[in-house]
Amino acid sequence: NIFERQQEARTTVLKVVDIDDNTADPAVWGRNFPLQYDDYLKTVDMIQTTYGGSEAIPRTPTDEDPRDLVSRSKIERIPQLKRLWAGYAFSKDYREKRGHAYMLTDQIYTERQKVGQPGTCIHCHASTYVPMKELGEGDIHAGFEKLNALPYMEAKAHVKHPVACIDCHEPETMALRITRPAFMEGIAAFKKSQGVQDYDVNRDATRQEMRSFVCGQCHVEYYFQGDEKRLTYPWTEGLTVDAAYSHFESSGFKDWTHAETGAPMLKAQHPEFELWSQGIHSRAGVACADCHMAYKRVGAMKISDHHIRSPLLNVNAACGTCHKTGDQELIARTENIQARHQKLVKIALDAVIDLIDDINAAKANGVAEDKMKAAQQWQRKATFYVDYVEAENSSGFHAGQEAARILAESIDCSRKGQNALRE
Amino acid sequence: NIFERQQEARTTVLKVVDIDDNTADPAVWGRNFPLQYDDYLKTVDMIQTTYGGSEAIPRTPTDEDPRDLVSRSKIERIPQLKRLWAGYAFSKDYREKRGHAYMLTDQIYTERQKVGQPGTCIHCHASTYVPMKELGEGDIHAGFEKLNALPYMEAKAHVKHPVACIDCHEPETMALRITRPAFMEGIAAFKKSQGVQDYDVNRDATRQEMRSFVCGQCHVEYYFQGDEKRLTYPWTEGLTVDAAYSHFESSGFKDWTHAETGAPMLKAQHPEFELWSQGIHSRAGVACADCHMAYKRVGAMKISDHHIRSPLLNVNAACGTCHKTGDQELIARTENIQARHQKLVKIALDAVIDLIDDINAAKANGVAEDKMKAAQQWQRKATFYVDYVEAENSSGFHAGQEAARILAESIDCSRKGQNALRE
Amino acid sequence: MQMIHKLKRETVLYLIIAIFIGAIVGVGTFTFGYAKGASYLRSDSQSCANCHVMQGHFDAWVKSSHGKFAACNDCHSPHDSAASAYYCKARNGFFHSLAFTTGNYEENLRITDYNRRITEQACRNCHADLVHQIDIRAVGELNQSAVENLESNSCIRCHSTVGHDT
Ligand code: HEC
Ligand code: HEC
Ligand code: HEC
Ligand code: HEC
Ligand code: HEC
Ligand code: HEC
Ligand code: HEC
Ligand code: HEC
Ligand code: HEC
Ligand code: HEC
Ligand code: HEC
Ligand code: HEC
Ligand code: HEC
Ligand code: HEC
Ligand SMILES: [Ca+2]
Ligand SMILES: [Ca+2]
Repeated sequence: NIFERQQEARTTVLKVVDIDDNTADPAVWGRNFPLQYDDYLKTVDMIQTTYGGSEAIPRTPTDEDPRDLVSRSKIERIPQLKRLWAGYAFSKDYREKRGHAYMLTDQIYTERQKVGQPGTCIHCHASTYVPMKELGEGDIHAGFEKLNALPYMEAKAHVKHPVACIDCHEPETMALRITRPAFMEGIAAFKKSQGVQDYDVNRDATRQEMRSFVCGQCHVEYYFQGDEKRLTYPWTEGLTVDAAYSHFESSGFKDWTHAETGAPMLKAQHPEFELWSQGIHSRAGVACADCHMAYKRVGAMKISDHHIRSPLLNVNAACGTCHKTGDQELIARTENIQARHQKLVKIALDAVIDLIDDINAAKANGVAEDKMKAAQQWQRKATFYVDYVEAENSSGFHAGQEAARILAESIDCSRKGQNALRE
Repeated sequence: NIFERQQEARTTVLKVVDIDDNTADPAVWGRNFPLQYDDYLKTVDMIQTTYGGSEAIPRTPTDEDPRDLVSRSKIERIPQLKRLWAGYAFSKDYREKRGHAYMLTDQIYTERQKVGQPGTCIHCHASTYVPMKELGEGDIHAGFEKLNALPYMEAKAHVKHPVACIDCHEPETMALRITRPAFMEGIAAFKKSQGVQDYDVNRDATRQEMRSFVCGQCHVEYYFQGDEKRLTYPWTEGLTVDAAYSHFESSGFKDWTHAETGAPMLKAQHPEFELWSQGIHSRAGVACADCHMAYKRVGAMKISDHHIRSPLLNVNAACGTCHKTGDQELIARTENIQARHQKLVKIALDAVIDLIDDINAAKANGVAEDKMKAAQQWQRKATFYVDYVEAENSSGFHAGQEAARILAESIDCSRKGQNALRE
Repeated sequence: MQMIHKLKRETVLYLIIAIFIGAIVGVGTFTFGYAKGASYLRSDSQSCANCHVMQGHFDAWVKSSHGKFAACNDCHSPHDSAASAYYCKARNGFFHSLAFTTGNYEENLRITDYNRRITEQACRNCHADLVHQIDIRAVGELNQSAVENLESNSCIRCHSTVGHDT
């Protein structure tokens, strides 16, 4: 009925409960915003797309790991990765990511926990805003430090929910806000590299920027700096892979030592925010939320779809506002980019493996120290570059040309490394 | 009735002169179509864009070469090219392309003529439709064979104009048509590889396809096949660089022998049509003419701009109907793609040079025959791949990700070649 | 979309009824369709916006370059004969009402091939004089029918936003 629908559109938000800056439980927020909450709960769904999404793999729960569904193992599907990361926890267990609903459980039960992780990990895997506030007695930065310093298994006792409403929203106005200290610092460091001093993201960011920044709190490359294992985003020189690599070079940081070759290694993790920032959509002002939380119609109302997922499961709404071609064609265009990308990733991975083999052989046969050092350095760089786009979850879509460029440089490094041993 | 109206409107073209299938002179056509002719004449303009267009370099005319303006030398600007092509005429003289008005003169006076070129060259550098018809006594295919068989300097006596109206238009209806035998054969071979038998381009192509095919008559990679030096487009397996390379491999064709290394080489020339065919614009149905001959309004008439040139000199009309962002931003987006591309081209060129150096050193120091063969084969492939995108004139714009992918593979080949010598 | 096609095959009867109802509504809008003046444009187009689904298009149309010159139906209904105009209105009226009532349509609407063809011709209805030179064909198309020829040079390909940039 047309009249009813129109009425519905005008109805303002019905305040059922009071929500304040300490209300962590999303179910409570959900009473005021049932539509968003309903969608939020749907992130438990597991649906595979050609190159993304996730597939539910049944497993028998054990005492140690009670999960009855997990996502596919990436190290089994891409065997090169095990050797890429030899000696690092990632070579033991690395799976497809899946919906936000799983973030806490998946982190608790990954076999990567066996090596003993710091509380820092929790920054991106739970609703930490209230816990940080509590631990820091009102100061989230102080709370952040305290959480970091705890061993993971202790830290996790302080959190309850996966990322929740309060981590992205200011409860009074529902405005977006940044709650993650590591992002506040990272983005300020980046802005400084661009000549902007004293950048305060919650004061200075535009609304459209916020629609990506809230995601950039977690979907970024990170590392644990110094002995206190401080969570840091390597953005002091920019948001490109080159800037990140250069950042690590200048402090000589390493994540681990390669078990086969002895090279000082770097691990790249999910730089969606950074790769997106180099692509045409970012340049055109298209935010993460535009595609991953597309507006949807509920009755006569337009809301942001809080079922955050692959846009390819929701093409009409996610892409259709801007692209008038049919849904099938849009998927085909995307997969065209992704297929070309994945073919190149394979070439780059094979190149690193060749380098590892050659270093092993050179070790066995004896080789001059400086040649070995040079080859290890190339391995470090080649691995970081290919990992950067492999760990990125859009299969190249977020910035096709840039991703191919990064792979080209990775290949160059691997092959130069092989040559370095022989010169 | 709309069709009637169209006919009615059409008669408003004032037929000043009769044009038939033997009217080669564009000035005659220009009397019926003065607007198109005026623009056609403007292809003498030389204007530089950041990565394209052309710059007028004054020179003192000599008896041998009467040109008082030439375009910039590319082999001086990109010194790697001379060694890439050592022993081939391109290493003597290779310039920026410029407007259609110059196509005949530039071909006559290039120093590449000093090695003695076949009449085949003329296929793409002059209005050959009427000359072919005359030589073939009505049959352009027979005329094509005859023209090819002549030495260039004799062949050129048969032609008068740069590409002219009759080369793209059917005089009765002004419909687009294909007049170049090499394209007819090439596109039929390509369609066959896609499962389409007996493709006759002038019968089967849609109008929108024709708006690219007329350009694809010349803006393509080509070679001279067999002893009769038959002009051929290497499309039997597809339009990608891989398909072209594979085509050459299966017949063992070579353009020349590398003067430094002795490798059997391939030269790639201006594959605009092929690279475009791998890009997003082609996928979205955007034709060459859409960007390079954008519609313009002149008085009460809307016509195709026959001043064919870099669209970046005409962004508003060339891009603006589809992309509503401002002109400056469109140029910036394009240059962003081009800058990233050119940086990668340099890396790929340097890699080939490293390989050439290594082969030279190995020659000097002695190396096993099979290693040398392998390295030369890598040089052949690496050079063809990097040349393919370097010779392509859009600096990567026509298909950014694909161009970067090709460069990545070129780098891989160069570095593998170096390794091959040392294994 | 898929649903519509299924319906098209299965429920011819509904369609006949719809043509009848639609024609009554349609005659009204169409008869006035050749009147001039901005006020007419507004009210005529306003009737499309009776459905809130069309509100966005209406708002965008008001701001568009054509807001002052062309009403919805100048672009979205055929100009060649009254019969086909009635058919169009009935057809669209039926399917849009059905979709609206069931709520079974996609977030971002897509013009159907049937309606795209109508709109393509509508452009020429007003701009034929301007574009007659560019409406030539490729050699291979010379023998095809007039309608196909027109579609081979699609105006909407470049000017998809003239009516409303939604
Ligand atoms: C223009 C649309 C668009 C924008 C903007 C965008 N993405 Fe994506 N994203 C995609 C597409 C398409 C995929 C590929 C999904 C697939 O393969 O199923 C993807 C994949 C992903 C994935 C993996 C999803 C999966 O299910 O496999 C993540 C995580 C992601 N994007 C995060 C982000 C973040 C964070 C931002 C902003 C910094 C962002 N995206 C911006 C379109 C977009
Ligand atoms: C607090 C950290 C955090 C924030 C903030 C966050 N994400 Fe995530 N996101 C994660 C984690 C962790 C996972 C993986 C969960 C797992 O695999 O168990 C994930 C998974 C995803 C996936 C994969 C879903 C699937 O079905 O495969 C997408 C897409 C995604 N996030 C997009 C976004 C977008 C868009 C935003 C911002 C609107 C965002 N994320 C904000 C941490 C976060
Ligand atoms: C800067 C934010 C951030 C930090 C810090 C972080 N994660 Fe994640 N994590 C993510 C995001 C985003 C995803 C989803 C994207 C992906 O899987 O690539 C994810 C996915 C995961 C997954 C599921 C996929 C997989 O890798 O198997 C596990 C398990 C995981 N993280 C464990 C950890 C552990 C253990 C730590 C600490 C050592 C940690 N995370 C620290 C952001 C983070
Ligand atoms: C990962 C980040 C994230 C989380 C978690 C999140 N939201 Fe949102 N939410 C957004 C973004 C992004 C927008 C769009 C805001 C904008 O456009 O300014 C939004 C918008 C909204 C709006 C405004 C209306 C709309 O739909 O656009 C409401 C209400 C809302 N969210 C409620 C909630 C509730 C309730 C929860 C918890 C169940 C929640 N959100 C969790 C990111 C999040
Ligand atoms: C808010 C607007 C917006 C949304 C939403 C959006 N796009 Fe785009 N897209 C653009 C713009 C702007 C461009 C750049 C070209 C242009 O100016 O039209 C672009 C370019 C592209 C390209 C060509 C660039 C390339 O990487 O090859 C593809 C493919 C594409 N989009 C697919 C998608 C898909 C798939 C989605 C949904 C997952 C999507 N877009 C969502 C605005 C959008
Ligand atoms: C979407 C628009 C678009 C399409 C379609 C397109 N081009 Fe281009 N083309 C460009 C742009 C942009 C450049 C870069 C010009 C520059 O750098 O100044 C370019 C460059 C060129 C150049 C070099 C021009 C110069 O002045 O440097 C040639 C030759 C060319 N294109 C031919 C073609 C051919 C042949 C086709 C079809 C097979 C085609 N283009 C399709 C946009 C397009
Ligand atoms: C008969 C062969 C032939 C055809 C057909 C042809 N070209 Fe060319 N084109 C050339 C040659 C040869 C040159 C270089 C002339 C020179 O440098 O002297 C050239 C140069 C160009 C340039 C560079 C202009 C500049 O100012 O730098 C562009 C752009 C271009 N062509 C686009 C096109 C497009 C678009 C079409 C189809 C509408 C087309 N060409 C059809 C042979 C052709
Ligand atoms: C398949 C078509 C084709 C054939 C055959 C062809 N050309 Fe060209 N030629 C072009 C096009 C297109 C351009 C403009 C694009 C460019 O310069 O990359 C061009 C540009 C040139 C130029 C100006 C730029 C430069 O390279 O210095 C010269 C000189 C030239 N050709 C000479 C020749 C000679 C000599 C031959 C015969 C050996 C020949 N061409 C055969 C299509 C062709
Ligand atoms: C390939 C793209 C393209 C196609 C197809 C196209 N146009 Fe255009 N049109 C343009 C461009 C570009 C301009 C701007 C010309 C200028 O600024 O001089 C334009 C201008 C116009 C104008 C405005 C002229 C003025 O300045 O007042 C009208 C009206 C028009 N087109 C109608 C049409 C119609 C009707 C069709 C279909 C027969 C059509 N166009 C097909 C690109 C296109
Ligand atoms: C390199 C190819 C080429 C050459 C040479 C050429 N044209 Fe065209 N011409 C085109 C293309 C492409 C179109 C667009 C046709 C279409 O859309 O079907 C066109 C369209 C036309 C039209 C139709 C109206 C319009 O402007 O779109 C006329 C008239 C015309 N050309 C006249 C001429 C005349 C006169 C000459 C010689 C002075 C000439 N052409 C040379 C490619 C060419
Ligand atoms: C007839 C329509 C049309 C014309 C003309 C056109 N484009 Fe596009 N362009 C598209 C479409 C369609 C896409 C793919 C994304 C989408 O669907 O919006 C695209 C994508 C792009 C992209 C993103 C893809 C990439 O390669 O990164 C850029 C940049 C772009 N165009 C620039 C230009 C420029 C510059 C011109 C003029 C020289 C131009 N376009 C002319 C339709 C057009
Ligand atoms: C009864 C409510 C209603 C009215 C009144 C209405 N529409 Fe629609 N219209 C819809 C709905 C619902 C859809 C989506 C249909 C779908 O996608 O299945 C739609 C879709 C469309 C489409 C795209 C789909 C297609 O069939 O091509 C066009 C064009 C359109 N409407 C034009 C109009 C015009 C013009 C008018 C006024 C004469 C109008 N509409 C009046 C509800 C309405
Ligand atoms: C009812 C008559 C009518 C119809 C139908 C119509 N137009 Fe127009 N159009 C006009 C008038 C009147 C103007 C403004 C005066 C002028 O420039 O001729 C105009 C202006 C334009 C312009 C220039 C302004 C701009 O937006 O850039 C373009 C382009 C255009 N029309 C294209 C189209 C296309 C494409 C269609 C079909 C989708 C179409 N028109 C349908 C009457 C119409
Ligand atoms: C000047 C011509 C013109 C006018 C006036 C016009 N439209 Fe359209 N309409 C178009 C064109 C062209 C398309 C196809 C757009 C595409 O596919 O990219 C379209 C598509 C649509 C669609 C399908 C969805 C979409 O956005 O593609 C709807 C719904 C629609 N029109 C409704 C309306 C309504 C309602 C009005 C009046 C308020 C109106 N139109 C006025 C030209 C027009
Ligand atoms: Ca890292
Ligand atoms: Ca060649």
